[in-house]
Amino acid sequence: MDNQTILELTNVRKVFGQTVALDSVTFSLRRAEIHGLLGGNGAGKTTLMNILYGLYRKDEGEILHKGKKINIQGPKDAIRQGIGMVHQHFLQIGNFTVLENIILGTDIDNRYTMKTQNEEKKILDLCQRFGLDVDLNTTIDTLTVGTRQKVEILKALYRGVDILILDEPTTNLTPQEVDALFESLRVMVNDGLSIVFITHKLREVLSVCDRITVLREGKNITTLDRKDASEEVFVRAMVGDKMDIENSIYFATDQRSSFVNRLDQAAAFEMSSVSFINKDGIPRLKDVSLNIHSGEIVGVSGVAGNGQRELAEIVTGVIPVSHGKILLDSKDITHTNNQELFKTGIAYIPEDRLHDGFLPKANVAQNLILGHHRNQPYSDGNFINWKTVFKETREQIKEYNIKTSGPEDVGGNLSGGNIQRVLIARAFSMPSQLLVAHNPTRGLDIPSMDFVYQKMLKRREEGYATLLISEDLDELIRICDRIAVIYRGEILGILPRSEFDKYAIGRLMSGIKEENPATEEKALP
Amino acid sequence: AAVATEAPTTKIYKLAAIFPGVITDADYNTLAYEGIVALKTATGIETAYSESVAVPDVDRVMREYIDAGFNIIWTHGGQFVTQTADLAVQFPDVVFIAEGDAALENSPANLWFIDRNFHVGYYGIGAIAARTTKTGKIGYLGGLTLPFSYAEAHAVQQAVKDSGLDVEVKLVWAGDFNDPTKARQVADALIAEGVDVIMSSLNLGVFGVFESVKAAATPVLVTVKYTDKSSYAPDNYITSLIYDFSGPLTDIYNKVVAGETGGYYPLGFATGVKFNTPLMNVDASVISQMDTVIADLNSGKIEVVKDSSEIK
Amino acid sequence: MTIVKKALPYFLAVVASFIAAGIFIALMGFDVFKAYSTILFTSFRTPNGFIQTLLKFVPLVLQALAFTIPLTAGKFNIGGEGQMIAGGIGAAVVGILFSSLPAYLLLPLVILGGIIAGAIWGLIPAWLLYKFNINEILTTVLLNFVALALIDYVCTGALRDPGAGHPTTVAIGVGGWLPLFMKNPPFHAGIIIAILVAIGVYIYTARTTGGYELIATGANPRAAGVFGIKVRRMFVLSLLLGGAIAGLSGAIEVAGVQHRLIEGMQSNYMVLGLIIGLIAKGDNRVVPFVAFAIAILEVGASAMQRTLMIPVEMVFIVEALILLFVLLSDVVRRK
Amino acid sequence: MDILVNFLRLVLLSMVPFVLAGQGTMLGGRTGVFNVAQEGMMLVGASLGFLVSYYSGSIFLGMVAAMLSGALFGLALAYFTTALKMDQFVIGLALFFIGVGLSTLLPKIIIGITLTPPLIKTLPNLAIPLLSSIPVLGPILFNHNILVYASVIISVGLWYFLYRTQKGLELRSVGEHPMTADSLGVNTTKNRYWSTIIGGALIGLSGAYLPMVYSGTFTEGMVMGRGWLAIALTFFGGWSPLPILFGSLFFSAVEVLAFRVQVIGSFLPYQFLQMLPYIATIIVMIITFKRARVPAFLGLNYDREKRSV
Ligand SMILES: Nc1ncnc2c1ncn2[C@@H]1O[C@H](COP(=O)(O)OP(=O)(O)OP(=O)(O)O)[C@@H](O)[C@H]1O
Ligand SMILES: Nc1ncnc2c1ncn2[C@@H]1O[C@H](COP(=O)(O)OP(=O)(O)OP(=O)(O)O)[C@@H](O)[C@H]1O
Ligand SMILES: [Mg+2]
Ligand SMILES: [Mg+2]
Repeated sequence: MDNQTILELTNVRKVFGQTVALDSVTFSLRRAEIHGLLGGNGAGKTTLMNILYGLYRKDEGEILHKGKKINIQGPKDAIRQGIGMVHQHFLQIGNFTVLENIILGTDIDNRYTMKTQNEEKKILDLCQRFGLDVDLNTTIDTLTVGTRQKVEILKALYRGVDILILDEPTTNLTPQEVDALFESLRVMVNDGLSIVFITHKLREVLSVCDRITVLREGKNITTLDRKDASEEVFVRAMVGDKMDIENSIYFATDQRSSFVNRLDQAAAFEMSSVSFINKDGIPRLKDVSLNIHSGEIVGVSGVAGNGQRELAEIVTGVIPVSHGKILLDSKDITHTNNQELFKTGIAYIPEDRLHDGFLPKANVAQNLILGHHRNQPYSDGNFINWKTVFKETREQIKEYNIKTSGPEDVGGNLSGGNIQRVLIARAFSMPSQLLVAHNPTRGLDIPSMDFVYQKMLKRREEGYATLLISEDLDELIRICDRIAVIYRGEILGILPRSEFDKYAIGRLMSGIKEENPATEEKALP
Repeated sequence: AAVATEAPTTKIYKLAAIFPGVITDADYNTLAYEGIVALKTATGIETAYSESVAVPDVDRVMREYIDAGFNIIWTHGGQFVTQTADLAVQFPDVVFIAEGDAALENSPANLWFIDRNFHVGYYGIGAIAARTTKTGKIGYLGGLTLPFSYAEAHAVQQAVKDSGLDVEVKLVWAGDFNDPTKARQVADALIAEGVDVIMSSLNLGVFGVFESVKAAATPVLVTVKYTDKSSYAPDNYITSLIYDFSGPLTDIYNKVVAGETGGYYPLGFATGVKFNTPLMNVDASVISQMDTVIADLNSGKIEVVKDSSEIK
Repeated sequence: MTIVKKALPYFLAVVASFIAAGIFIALMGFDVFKAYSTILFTSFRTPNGFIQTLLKFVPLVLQALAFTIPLTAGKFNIGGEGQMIAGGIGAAVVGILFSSLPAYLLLPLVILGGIIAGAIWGLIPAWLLYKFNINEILTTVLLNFVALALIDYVCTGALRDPGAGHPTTVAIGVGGWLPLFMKNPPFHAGIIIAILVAIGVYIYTARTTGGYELIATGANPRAAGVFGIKVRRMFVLSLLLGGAIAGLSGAIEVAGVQHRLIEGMQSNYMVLGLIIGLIAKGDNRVVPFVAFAIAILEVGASAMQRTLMIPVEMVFIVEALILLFVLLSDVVRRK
Repeated sequence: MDILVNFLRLVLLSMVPFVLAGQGTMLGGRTGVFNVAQEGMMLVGASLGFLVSYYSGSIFLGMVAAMLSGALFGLALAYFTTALKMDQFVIGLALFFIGVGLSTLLPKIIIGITLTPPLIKTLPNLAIPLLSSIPVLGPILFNHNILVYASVIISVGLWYFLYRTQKGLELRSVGEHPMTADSLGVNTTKNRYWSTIIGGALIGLSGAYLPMVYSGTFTEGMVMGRGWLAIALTFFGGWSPLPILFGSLFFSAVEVLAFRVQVIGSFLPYQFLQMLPYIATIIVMIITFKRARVPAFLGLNYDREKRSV
């Protein structure tokens, strides 16, 4: 151990029932470094950090803080040791204010009156120092995902941590927000903080981390300095030999030419001048027109919260259209309810998988037929044919590589990534004229993402339409025919594949319409 | 051995009693419990009882007793009448005792029907209240609008009329015989309306009435039912209509042993009902007038009309 | 083998609870073995005991289903009592008003009257939930009290039995009486209805698309709604069905047992129904079996009070202990 | 005027058990523990409170005993649901049964069967010097038994505690999202225990109010569904101290009014007057429905190493 090391975990082991989540894992963190923790779904990253943070109890192993053995029984102990954690799923109280969320659990100066001006001042200072700005008196529920991310980081900083764990902090962020986050992280490190940064995304790790540890299936594979390693090394370490990197879409460098233009095909889906005004009278979609041709994948790009969710829900009939017209296969579906739509040809992967897409209290089979439960062959409309459903479920568990004990397993037992696989299996298992996929690969590791891309391209080959709404621009560029950019509920532009350009799209995403493309381009670094 | 003990002529009787509430209620159920204890000491009969039997269970409990060899079944409460009579038809060898407020139409030959005749007692209560009130307002506080309750109220009205005094009778219902909280709330409302004598016809609810009269700013008197409750509110208590079941029960038992397995047994001031005497907190003149009233009731000079029609 | 494995902890739990309650009973100076043999065997020693257990089973299983069906959709129906009373009122009113009708008309009408009245009593909270999003626990509890006042009104109003010293209506027409399998003890056909309902509920929830939608709604209403299920309608439907079944239990009590409306006929069936539903973990398939076990217990425990003079309150305590230990067995199994 | 004074006095007198039991239910619920044993706990509070008052001759000791019994039930509820993670609803019902049984068993064992069960002196009115002599307001507000004052003070105190102190914020967080609270070092277990125990004590005390104010003695099953009603009124009050106070006040006002109307005489059968408070509560709920809120984690158990989806 060198004198720079402030924290060390040695030979940590953790078993959940049958699964060995961590098997003799060792991890060390130096002062003022950003340490990347890389690994596929279920590699044990979260488990390892939860142990450090006191949320899980380790079965074996030791934790050394500045060379001294420490005993962490719960988060309280971890906080006392200066450890803070930003969790993979936000841990925030929806109906509390930002301020209350941040100060919760800390000692307040005026604890019997709750006059919190001292605390507010401290937080505002932090906001300024690290370039995170939020309004302290708004309720969490009303915030965007990006802002909630900031609140999560502020919570840790407020506690004066010198070790900060970030568990997949970028999955919910747009490119701009990721950049801003990375900037903040750099400021923190310069302040002397040490950061553990968990992610699936190689590029992020390579751009921001000083050292990187790779976990696979509960074991550590390697720890390397960034400068000592290439992308290739990490890919191998992460995925093992299971993945065919040569033929993957994720790592494909240039496939653009192989795409055949589909604009000559009939439009499978037409949306003209559609608007949506929400319950509070606020317009969330304005005059949106969008066509998708048979065999086409149309992407929708935008900063989170610009109407993507409403767009997805309008198309799938979850919320009613305020104005405009929608045709599916030349049939007017403007006012068709979602029950009918699911019956007649729409499939949907919602963004918020736990809340909008999954039945944790129902079993895997019941989850797989949700929305298609009135369709053949699952049902004759009145009775469900469970024999068929179970047979299909078993096949899909195999095909989609869902880790579960079987069709009767309770949904709540599945891991996040496996829940996502269930949603994907559900969407692809039934033939559909239009698939609406909203952030379908969020939280998936690279092999799983690749699998989803293969599936989408297969649809494309078969001539079905797909609407892919994603905040991951790389993903859209990888597999879309066209990309529409949405900004404050309006489509600012639709680019064909030949004109895909990260910066051009980025500009549209921030609301700048391209008027003088040439000069703008030069202005960029 | 079984044959040897079986006396050839006298049948061995075993009595089982079924109570709607617990025997510790110091009220209707305690009376019954004391009744069987008295019967047991007097006659040596084997007895058993079940407490808190709900309406849906009474048929089953009676049958279980019959299965177990009991041959006098007494159900203590008006809610059990029809089921008891129904069962009596099915078990002609068992004697049943039921209680109610109006004679049954086709009473089986093996059923003793105790008619509680509450209205007779309430004529007396009404007579006392009418002679006692200073405000000219007396209140009848019942539990539910049952036929016997209306009969009691009519009897009170008759007594007031017979007394020739200008007294207004207020009629209110607590909605439950056993809820002291509600009873107190209704009694409070009565007192607020100027009533100074409350004639309660409740079971456990009566304790709420006591607390209400004790807390009242003006003097309010109260009459109650079933047992001697004078100790609860000695300064407000006039009397209680005491119902004693040990007398009637022993009577009926003796008749059964004598071979009379069924019949009609009315309660009255001569059988099982009496005032808790001496009357408290009333003028001596009231006491002496009441002696004549009771004598007239017993002699038949005053006939209390049993009118259970609704009072609006 | 697996069934034995699954049932073993429950069996041990019951044994443990009996031991615990037994200590209590012994401390109070009663004969524990006699007490338990009474509890366990009353239902099986005599035909009467068995039939009484079956009769008890009828309202218990119906009340439990009235709770578990809304529970499937994630709603808590604490209004089984009020719905049962409403059902009793509906059945009695029909049975009295049309008392001269022949059985083939009157009996179905009486049963239907109970079902509809119970359904209405379930529909009110359902509608308040649908329209105003008012918590169903609040409304179902309050409506129980309203029903209690209403039964008083009906039993002491125009339909009252003038001879009864208790809130009771006159008898319904003989045509409205449930047929008897046996006269002595009167073993009415309600058991058939209860079993049919239990099977029907099972088929509905486990086999039909509608039942699936109910389950999906209970599992995650938001997701169910996104995927085309009319969630709030499922809430309404589930409470409506629960109310109808509770109403049916009231109708059976009127048509099968009392032949009239009697206040108090609702007994403590609702609470027992809740307990049965919860022991069965809301699983409609398991409900009838648990209901039968509780019926044995109820019949046996009341016999225990009768034969051994063990205070009736002990019955409550024994039942609570069994419940606790059955749940504890889950905890032990989890470990 | 007199009539109004009298009416309002009676309303304050009547609201107390609902306020106390409602606040007790709310307090536990605010950490996610949904108590449904009120009916049984109130009965035990009534029974034990009465017995102890009687034998010790001190009504104060009776109140303490009632609170202890409620606290003990609260402890049991917390233990089974927090330590053993058993279903809250089932445990609540089991405790309810035990309470119902014990409440009648205790007097039976201790007192036995008597024709005249013992009576305690009910709570005296404590006129607050000066304040009670204010015309109109004095008799309405300042001449009551101690529990009337206590119920108001407890309600306001709970409001202050929950919304104006650090511990209150922590307590509320446990009922909204225990994992968040836990991850920030808030002791979820401790909060659940304390809130349920103190809530239980309040519920026990609310039961004791009945013999100590209304009847002077314990009668079988005297709570008569008021425990269930308290749960409904807690929902009515949106699981918040002050709305629960006002909700109970409103309910009692309608109840007292209905009794009053009955005495004066009305065209409505009295049963319909008796339904009035319940129906009025539902109607008010319809009018104010948007504000009613339930703690997000109400009725659910929290297990750190288990993901709660
Ligand atoms: N509440 C639970 N009860 C039982 N098992 C659980 C529970 N939660 C998680 N598991 C087990 O843990 C596994 C996944 O946990 P977790 O969500 O941490 O996985 P993960 O590695 O993050 O996977 P992913 O990347 O797919 O999200 C599941 O496969 C399941 O077997
Ligand atoms: N709460 C839990 N209960 C049971 N098993 C768990 C639990 N959490 C994690 N596991 C197990 O531990 C393994 C590692 O999970 P962990 O969440 O640490 O993975 P991860 O590397 O964070 O994956 P991801 O990238 O999906 O977040 C899982 O595959 C699972 O088997
Ligand atoms: Mg993770
Ligand atoms: Mg995960």
